[in-house]
Amino acid sequence: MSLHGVIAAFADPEALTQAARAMRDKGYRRMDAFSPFEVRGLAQILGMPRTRMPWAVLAGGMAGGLLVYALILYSVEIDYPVNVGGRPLHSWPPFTVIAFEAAILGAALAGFVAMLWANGLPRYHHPVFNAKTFTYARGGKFYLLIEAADPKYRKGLTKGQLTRLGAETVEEVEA
Amino acid sequence: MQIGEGMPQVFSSNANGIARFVLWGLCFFAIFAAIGGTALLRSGFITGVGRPVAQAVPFSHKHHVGDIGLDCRYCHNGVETSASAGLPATEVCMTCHSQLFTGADMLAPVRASLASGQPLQWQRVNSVPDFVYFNHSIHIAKGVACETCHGDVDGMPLMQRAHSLSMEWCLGCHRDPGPNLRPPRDVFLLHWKPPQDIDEIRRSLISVLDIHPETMTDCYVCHR
Amino acid sequence: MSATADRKPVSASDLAALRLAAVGREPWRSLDELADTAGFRRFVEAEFPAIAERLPFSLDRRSLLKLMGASLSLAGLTACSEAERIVPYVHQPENLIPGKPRYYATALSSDGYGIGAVVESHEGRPTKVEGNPDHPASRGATDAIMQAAVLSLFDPERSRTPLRQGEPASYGDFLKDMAELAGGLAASGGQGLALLIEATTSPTTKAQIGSLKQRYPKLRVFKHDPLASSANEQATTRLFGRPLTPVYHFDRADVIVGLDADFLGEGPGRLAYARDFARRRRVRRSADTMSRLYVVESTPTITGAAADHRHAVGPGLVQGVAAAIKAALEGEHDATSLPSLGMEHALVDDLHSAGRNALVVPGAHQTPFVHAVAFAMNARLGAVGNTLDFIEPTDAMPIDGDLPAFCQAITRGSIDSAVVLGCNPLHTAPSDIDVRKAFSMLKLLVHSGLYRDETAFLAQWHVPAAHELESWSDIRAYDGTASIVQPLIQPLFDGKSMHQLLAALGGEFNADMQALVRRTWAAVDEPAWKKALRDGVVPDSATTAVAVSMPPDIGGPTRHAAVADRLELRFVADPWLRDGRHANSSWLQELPRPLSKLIWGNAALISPATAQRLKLENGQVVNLARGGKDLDAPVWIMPGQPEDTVTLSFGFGRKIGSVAALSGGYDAFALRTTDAPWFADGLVLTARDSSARVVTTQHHQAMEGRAIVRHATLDAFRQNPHFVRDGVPPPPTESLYPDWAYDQEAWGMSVDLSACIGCMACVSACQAENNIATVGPDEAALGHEMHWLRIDRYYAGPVDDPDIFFQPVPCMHCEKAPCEVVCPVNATVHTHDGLNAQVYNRCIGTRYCSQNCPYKVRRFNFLEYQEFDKDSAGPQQAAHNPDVTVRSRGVMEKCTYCVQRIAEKRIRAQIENREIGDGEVVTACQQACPTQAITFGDLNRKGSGVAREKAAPHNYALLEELNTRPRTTYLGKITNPNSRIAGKPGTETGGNG
Amino acid sequence: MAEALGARAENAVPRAPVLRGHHDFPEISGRISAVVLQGRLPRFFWAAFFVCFVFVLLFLYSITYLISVGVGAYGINIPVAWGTMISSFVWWIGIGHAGTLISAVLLLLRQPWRASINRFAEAMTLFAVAMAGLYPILHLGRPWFFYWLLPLPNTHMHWPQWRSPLVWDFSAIATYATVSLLFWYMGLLPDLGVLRDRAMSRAGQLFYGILALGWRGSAFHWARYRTVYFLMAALATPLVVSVHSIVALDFTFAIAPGYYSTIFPPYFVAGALLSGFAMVLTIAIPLRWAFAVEDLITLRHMENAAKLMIAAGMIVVYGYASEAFFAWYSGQPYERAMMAQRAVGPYAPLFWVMLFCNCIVLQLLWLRRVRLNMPILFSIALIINIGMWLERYVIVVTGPSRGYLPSSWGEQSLTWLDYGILFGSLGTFFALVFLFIRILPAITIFEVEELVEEKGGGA
Repeated sequence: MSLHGVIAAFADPEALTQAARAMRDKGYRRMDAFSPFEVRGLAQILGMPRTRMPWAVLAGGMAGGLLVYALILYSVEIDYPVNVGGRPLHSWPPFTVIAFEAAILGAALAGFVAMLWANGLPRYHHPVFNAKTFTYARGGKFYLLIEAADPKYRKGLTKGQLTRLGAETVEEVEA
Repeated sequence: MQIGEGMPQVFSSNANGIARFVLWGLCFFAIFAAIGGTALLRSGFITGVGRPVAQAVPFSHKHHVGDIGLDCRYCHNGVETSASAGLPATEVCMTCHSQLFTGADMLAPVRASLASGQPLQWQRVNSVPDFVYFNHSIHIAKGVACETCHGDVDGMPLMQRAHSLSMEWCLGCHRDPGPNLRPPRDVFLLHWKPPQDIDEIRRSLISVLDIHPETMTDCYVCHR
Repeated sequence: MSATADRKPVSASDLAALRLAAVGREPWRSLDELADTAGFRRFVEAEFPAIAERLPFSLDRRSLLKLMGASLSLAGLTACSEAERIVPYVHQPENLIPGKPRYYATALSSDGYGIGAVVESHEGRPTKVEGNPDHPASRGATDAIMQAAVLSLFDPERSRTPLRQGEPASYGDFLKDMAELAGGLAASGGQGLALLIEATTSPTTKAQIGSLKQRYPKLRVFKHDPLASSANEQATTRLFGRPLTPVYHFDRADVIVGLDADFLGEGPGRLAYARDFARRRRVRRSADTMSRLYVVESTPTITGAAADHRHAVGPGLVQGVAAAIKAALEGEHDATSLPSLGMEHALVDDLHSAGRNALVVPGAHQTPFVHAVAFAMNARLGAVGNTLDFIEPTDAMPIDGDLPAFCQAITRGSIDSAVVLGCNPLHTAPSDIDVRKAFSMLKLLVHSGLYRDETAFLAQWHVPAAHELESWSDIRAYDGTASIVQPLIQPLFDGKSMHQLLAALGGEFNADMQALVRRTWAAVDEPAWKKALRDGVVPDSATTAVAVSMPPDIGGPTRHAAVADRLELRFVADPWLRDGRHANSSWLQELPRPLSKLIWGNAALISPATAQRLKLENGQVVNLARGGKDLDAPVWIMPGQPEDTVTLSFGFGRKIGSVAALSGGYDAFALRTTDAPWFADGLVLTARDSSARVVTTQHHQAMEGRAIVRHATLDAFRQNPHFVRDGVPPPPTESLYPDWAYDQEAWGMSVDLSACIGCMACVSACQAENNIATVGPDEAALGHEMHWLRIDRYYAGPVDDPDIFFQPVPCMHCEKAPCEVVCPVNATVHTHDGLNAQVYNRCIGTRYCSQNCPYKVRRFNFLEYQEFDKDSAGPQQAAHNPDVTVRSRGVMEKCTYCVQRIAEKRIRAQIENREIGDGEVVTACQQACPTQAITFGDLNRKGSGVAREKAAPHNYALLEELNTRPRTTYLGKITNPNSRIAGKPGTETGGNG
Repeated sequence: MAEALGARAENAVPRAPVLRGHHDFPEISGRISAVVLQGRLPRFFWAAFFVCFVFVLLFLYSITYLISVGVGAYGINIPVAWGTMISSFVWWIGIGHAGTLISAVLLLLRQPWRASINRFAEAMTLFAVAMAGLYPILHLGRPWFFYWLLPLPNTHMHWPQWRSPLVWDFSAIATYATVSLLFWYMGLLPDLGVLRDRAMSRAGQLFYGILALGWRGSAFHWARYRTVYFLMAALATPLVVSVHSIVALDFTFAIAPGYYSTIFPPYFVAGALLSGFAMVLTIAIPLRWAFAVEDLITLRHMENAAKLMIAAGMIVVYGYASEAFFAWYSGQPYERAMMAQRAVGPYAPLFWVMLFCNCIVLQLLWLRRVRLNMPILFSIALIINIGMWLERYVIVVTGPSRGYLPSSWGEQSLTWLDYGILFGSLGTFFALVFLFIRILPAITIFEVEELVEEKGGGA
C-alpha cells in the first residue's frame, strides 16, 4: 500500500491560492489542486506552462478546411468533371462555403480531443478519489495535493506545513 | 462509507485500461469499417464477378467456343446490328444437336423446348439495371471486343461475370477508351495478341473511328 | 427499321425519304411474321407470368402474351433486380432482331374517315403511332386521339369474350346461332333483319353490305353517327341535285371566311387543312405574304383563336350573318334587316380583291342554308375549282336511314332482329327517341364493340370487336384516298372485325380478316398490293373533283326566332373523347382541352358577361332544361363565348370503364333532340347553390403585361421585323461565367407561334413517346399533372372578345441552367451537345430544380404514378416505349428533347461513321405537329432547319432577360388583321396582358 | 406615454439582480442535482411528458405514412414544390441559434447572467437542430437516398454537387450539430463529476461516472478546459452566423421571385435570434416557476432575453421593409408582382398575421413592465414563435406560387401530414427537453457556483 501524497482541504479559493503559492515557495513542485470551478491563476502558481491548446485548434481548423477543399477540387476537376449549369468546374465561391464549415468542424473536434488528451482524460480511477475528505462534489471545499513523489516531500513535515497554512483537514492519500 | 457520502473512488483501478481500450478500439473499428466497406462494394460478393451461375441447361462456352471454336455471332446474331446481342433460339441449338448428342440427358430441356414450343429459360449473367441502356452494336463497330467485357468465355464451363459492370468500371473505358480498342475486324477474337505497334494503331483508331471520349461520359449515353 | 433504309441521312422535308426511313423496305409478308405465333407467345408468357395471372381467361392470356416484347425490349420498366430471367425464341422470326423497332403503315379511323399512320412496333408490340407522310389526311402529322390508340389497344377493360345474354360464351356458339339465323333469313330473304353500322368509309364494308343485300333482299341497313351532320348533304342535294362533299385548299386561299367552321379542329381533313393553312401563315422576311382569316363562330374554337378577325355570335345568328355577308358581297344594301358584324364591307372588299383565291367555309353542323350561302359566295368569287372542290361523298354507303328511322321501323314491327356494329346508340342517341324501349322489342340484338357498353348490356349477343391496330380493313380519307388498314398484332382478346361479322352474317364463317379485305381489292395485283401496304395508301384512289353549276336560287334560312330571356344551346363533341368512345383512355381524359384547359370532365361554357348577369361563377352547378329534358352541369366562364349561349360537349358522363368512371362532367346527349342536333334555343338555366369540381391545368389566363407571347401585325412586322425586341428589356449579352464550348452538335428547338394552333397533338405525342404517367383527376386537381410539354393559353384584350395566344412550353434546355446548379446530387447536368440531361436514377427528389426553374417545366412523381416493376405492372405496360426509363416515385422528370431518339440516331450515325443529318433527329412533338410549328436540330450545322428558323428577325427566347440562354426559342406571333377594321392589336408588341 | 410608464416602472421595480438571496456552494449543487438524483420533480411533470409523448407517436406515424406513400401526401405541387418541410426546417434551425448565442457569444462578452440559463439553452439548441436535421430528409422524394449528399466512395461515381446550397446546408447543419454537441458536453463535464459523486445508486455512479470521464476538478484541467471552452465559443459564434446565412442562401441563391433577395442572410440570422429567444422564454418561464428556481433564473434573465428579442426583432422588421422596398426599387415586374401578390394574393392572410405577430406585438417589449410580467412575456413569446413560422412559410410559398410565367401560377394547400409532422416534431422536441431536465442538470452548477463566489454569496 504505497502513498500517493497528502491532500489538504481549504475553506475558500483565496486560502487555497495562498497555500499553493507558499508551498511552491517552499520548493514543492509535484502538486495539484482541486476546485469545483476554476480558480483563476492557480495553474500558473502550480507551475503549469502556457497551454498549447490554441495551436491544436488552429491546426484542426486548417486541416479540416484544406482537406475538404482538396476533396472538392479532386471531384470536380479530376474525378468527374461535368458541365453543371454552364458554371466553371472550379467554382470557388461555393466551395469556400463548405470548406469554411469543415474548418470549424475540424477546429472544434481538435480542440475537444486535445483537451482530453492533454488532461489525460478519461481517467476513471485516480488516487485522489481515495481521499476520504475529498468531497469535490459537495462543493465549497478547495484542495491542495502534495505528491509523495515530490523530492521535498517529508511525511510529517509536509503535513505540518499544510496545517500551518490553514488547511481545515490534511489527509494521506493512498495510491 | 455509503454511496453518496463522498468516497468518490467509483471505478476500480483497471477502469482506466478498459476506457483506453474501448476508445482506441472504436477508432480502429471506424477506420476498418470504412476501408472494408469500400472494398466490399467492389468485391465479387457484391458484383458477382467470378461466380458461375447455374443454368437449366449447363451450357458450356468452354466447350462450344474453346474446343469447337464457334463464332460468337453464330448464337448472338444481333450483336452487330442491335442493342441486344440476342440469345439463340432453340432451333439454333437443335441445328447441331439434332445430329450430335441427340440422346444426351443434359440436352433434354432443349429437345423439350423444341417439342413443346416452351422457350428455354436462362439466368442472365451479364445484366445491368434497367435504367442503363447498353448498345452492343456501337461497341462492336468501334472496336471494343467481346472479351473486353465478357472475359475469356472460352474458359468458362458455366457463364460467369468477368467484370463488375459497375458504372465505375464502364466509365473507366468511356473516359479513356484507347487501351481497350482493337481493329474492328478482330473484335470477335479471343486471347487476341496486340501487335507491336498497338499504341500507334489505337491512336489511329481513335481518329479513324471518330471516337470522342469527351462525349462518352454524357449521362444520356447510358441513361435515358 | 431496316438498316438499308438509313444508309443515307434522311431529311424531314424529304417526305419520300422519311417514308422509307419510317416504313422500312422489307415488303409486308403475313400476320404470322409480325406477331410470330407459338414461339413468341410462349416466350413472352414465360417472361411475364404476372401479367398472365392478371388476365381472367386463359384464352385471352395467350393472345395477349404473344404480343409482349422480349425482356430486352421492356428494359426500363423495372428497377434492377438480381438474376433476371432471359428467354430466347424457340423459332426466331426472320428479319426480326430483338432490340430493333420496326415500323408499319396503316390508317386509323377518325369519325369513320382514314388518317394515315406509321406504327412503331417492338418485337410485335405496337408502342407509338406516327403520321404517314404519304397520306393526304396525315402528311406525317397525328392528333391526340391517334396517339392514344396504343393505349386503348392494351386497355385491360376492353371486352374480352363473346357474351350470350351477358354470360361468357365462345365465338363458336355465336357462329352456330348465326348459322341458324342465316338459314332462316335465307328463306325469308332477310325479312325483319336490320344492320346498324357506325360511321365508316370502308370499301370492303360497302361491298359486303352490297352482297348481303343481294343475299337478303329484304335486309335493311341503317347508320348511326352521333357526330355527323346532314346539313352539307341537304344543301348540296338542293343545289346540285346530288350529295357532294367540299374539299378545301387553304394553301391557295388568300382570304378565308369561316362561318362557324372549326376546320382546324374538327372534321376528317383537319390535319391536312391545318398544314395548308399554316403554310400561308409562315412569315420570315418582310416580303413574305400571309393569308387572312375571318371567323364568325358560336363558341370559341382553335380556328377562332387562329383568326385575324374573330366574331362571336349565337349559333342561331350565324345564318343571318352569312346572309348579311352574302348580301354585301352581291352589293345589295337593303339588307338592313340582317344582323351586322360592323365589318362586312371591309371583309367583302377583301373577298373581292382575293377573287378566286378567296374561300368561304361553312360549319359542318350549321344549317343547310349557311352551307348554301357559303357555296354560293365561293361560286360567285370563282373560288370553286380553286380553293374549293366538290367530290362525290366518300362515306357513301347503301343505307336506308338513320337511327330514328331504325327505331321507328322496330316499333312498327318491321324489324325483329338487328346487328349493331361499333356504334353505341343507347348512349349516343338523341334524348327524344327511346332507343332502350325500341331495342328491347327486338327478338335478336347482336352487338359488336370494343367495350361492353350500354348497348352490349341489352344485346343477346355481344362480340368483342377487334381494335383497329388488330384488324385488317380499308378506309378512305376525307378526299377519298383509300388506305389498307393492317394489323400490328393479332387480336389481344380475340376480337372480330366488322368485316368478319358481316361475313358471318352472310353465312361465311371463320373468314380470314385479310382475305375479306384482299377480296375487295382483287383488281390490285400482288406487287401493287404490297406497295399499298408499305406506303399506307392505295395509289390514285383519291376521288376526283366534279364540276358543279350554282343555281341562282339557294333558298332561304330556316326560321330562327330568338326567344327573349332564354339562352341558346350549342353542342360540340369533346375534341378527344368525341361521342364518348374514347372515354376510357386516361391519356385523353387528362389531356387539357385546347381552350378551356379542362381535364377529367366537361363543363357548361358561358360568356363572362352572361355569367356576370346571371351571377354565376366557375364550378357552380346549374340546371339546364329544354323541351322537358334537363341536366345539371358545372359552369365554366369562357372568354370569347358569345352572349347568352351555353356550349355543352358530348363524350362525358359515362361510367363504363374504370377510367371513365373517374371523370366528372355530364352527358350532353340528355339534352339533344333529333330536330336540334347541334344547336337550339329556348334553353332555361337555373342556378343551383351547389358547386362541382372542375379540374383545369391553367389557373391564370393573362400575361400580366409580361413579354411572354410577343406578337405583332403583319404591317408592324414589315415596318419593324425586330418587333420582338420592342418595349422589352434587352437580353444580357455577357455572363459572369465563361461560356462552355459546344463544338459538336448543339441541339436546339424553335417554335413558330404564328403556326401553332394549340391542337395539343404535340403534348399527346410527348406523353406516348416518353412513358409519361397520368395521375387522375384528384392528383391533377392538386397540381400534380405530369405533362413534360404544355401549351400555355393566354387571353389578351377585352374579356368578351379576347385575342387568344398559344405557347407550347417544353424544357428550354438553358445553357446556363438554373436547375442544374441547385441540384445537390448531380441528377441534372449538361451534356456536350447542350442537353439539360435529367438522370432519374440519380435524383433524390429535393425539387430544388423545379423551384429554381423560371419556366416551371419540370414535373415530379409525387406518388407512384405508374408501376415500374414489370412483374406487377399489368398489360398496359405493353404500351410503354422500351427506350425510355419508367420513372419511380420521388423522382423529378422533364422534357429531354427526346434524348432516346437523339441517342438512337447518334449511335447509328457513329456506326456508319458519319455526321447526324439535319432533320434526322425528329422529336415526338415535332413529328406530330400538323402545322410544323416545331423545328429541331443542330444549331452548329450551317443552314440547318433550326438554324434558319432562329435566324428569323422575330426569334426570341422566353424570359431571356434572366440570361438562362435557352436552346428553345420562339418566333413571335404574327397576325394579319385588316387595317380597316378597328379593335384589333395594332403595332403594339410584347405581351399586352 | 410609454416613456412615462417605463420611468414609473423603473421606480417601481429595482433592476433585477442576476441571483437573488444568499447562496453557498453545497446548497446550490445540492438543489440542482437533487432534481436529477432524487427526481425531485413537480407533480405534473410526467403528465406533461405523457402529452408530449402522444405527439411523438403522431410524429412516428406521420413519418411512416410519408415514407410508405410518398411526398405527394404533403400539400406540395408544381409550381409550389416546397412547403412546410422547408419552412419548419428553417424555423427549427432558427430556434437553435439562441442557445448557441447565449452560451457562446455571451460567454465571450463575459455576460455573467448567462450562467444559469445557458445549459438548457444549449440543450434546446441540440434538440432543435435534431428536429431541423430531420426535415430536409423527410422533404426528399426518395428519403432513403439522403446519404447521396455525402462524398462516399461508391461504385456509381456519385459526388455531391458542391455548388448546390443544399449541400452547403448539409455541411453547415452537420457541423453545427457536432459543435453544439461538443460544446454542450464540455460544459457538462464538471457537473457530471458532481452528479457522479452525489449519485445515490451504483447505477447512477456508473452512468454519470462514465460520462464524467473521471473529471476531478484539477487546476491544470481547469486551465486547459477554460481555454478550449472559450476557443469553442469563438468558433461557434461565426458558425452560428454562417449556418443561418447558408439557410438563407437556399432562397437567395435561387432565381425565383421572392427568393432572390440579398437581404435574406442578415435578416434570417436576426429572425433566428428572435425566434430562438422566444423559444428560450417559452421554456424558461414555466421551468423556473415549476422548479422554483426563480432565484437562480431571475427576472434579470427574462428581461435581458426580452431586450435581445426586441433588438433582433427590429432588424427583422427592417428586413421586411427593405425586402418590399427593393422589390419595388429593382423595377423588376416579377418581383413587384410577387410582392403585391404577397399582400393581396391567396396567401395574404398569412402575410398579415405574420406582420402582426412579428412587428406589432413585438413592440410591446419596449415596455419594461411587459418585460417583467411573466404571463404576458410568455404569451408574446408564443405569438412570436408562431409569427416566425409563418414568416418562413410565406417566404417559401409565395415566391414560386407567383413565378415568372402566369400560366404556372398556383397555390398549395396543406394536408393533415403537414400538420402531423410539424406538431409531431414539436411534441418530440419538448419530450426531449423533459428527458433532459430529468437526466441532466438543467442549470450549470459550476458556473453558478463561480458566480456566487464572484458575487461573494449573491446580492
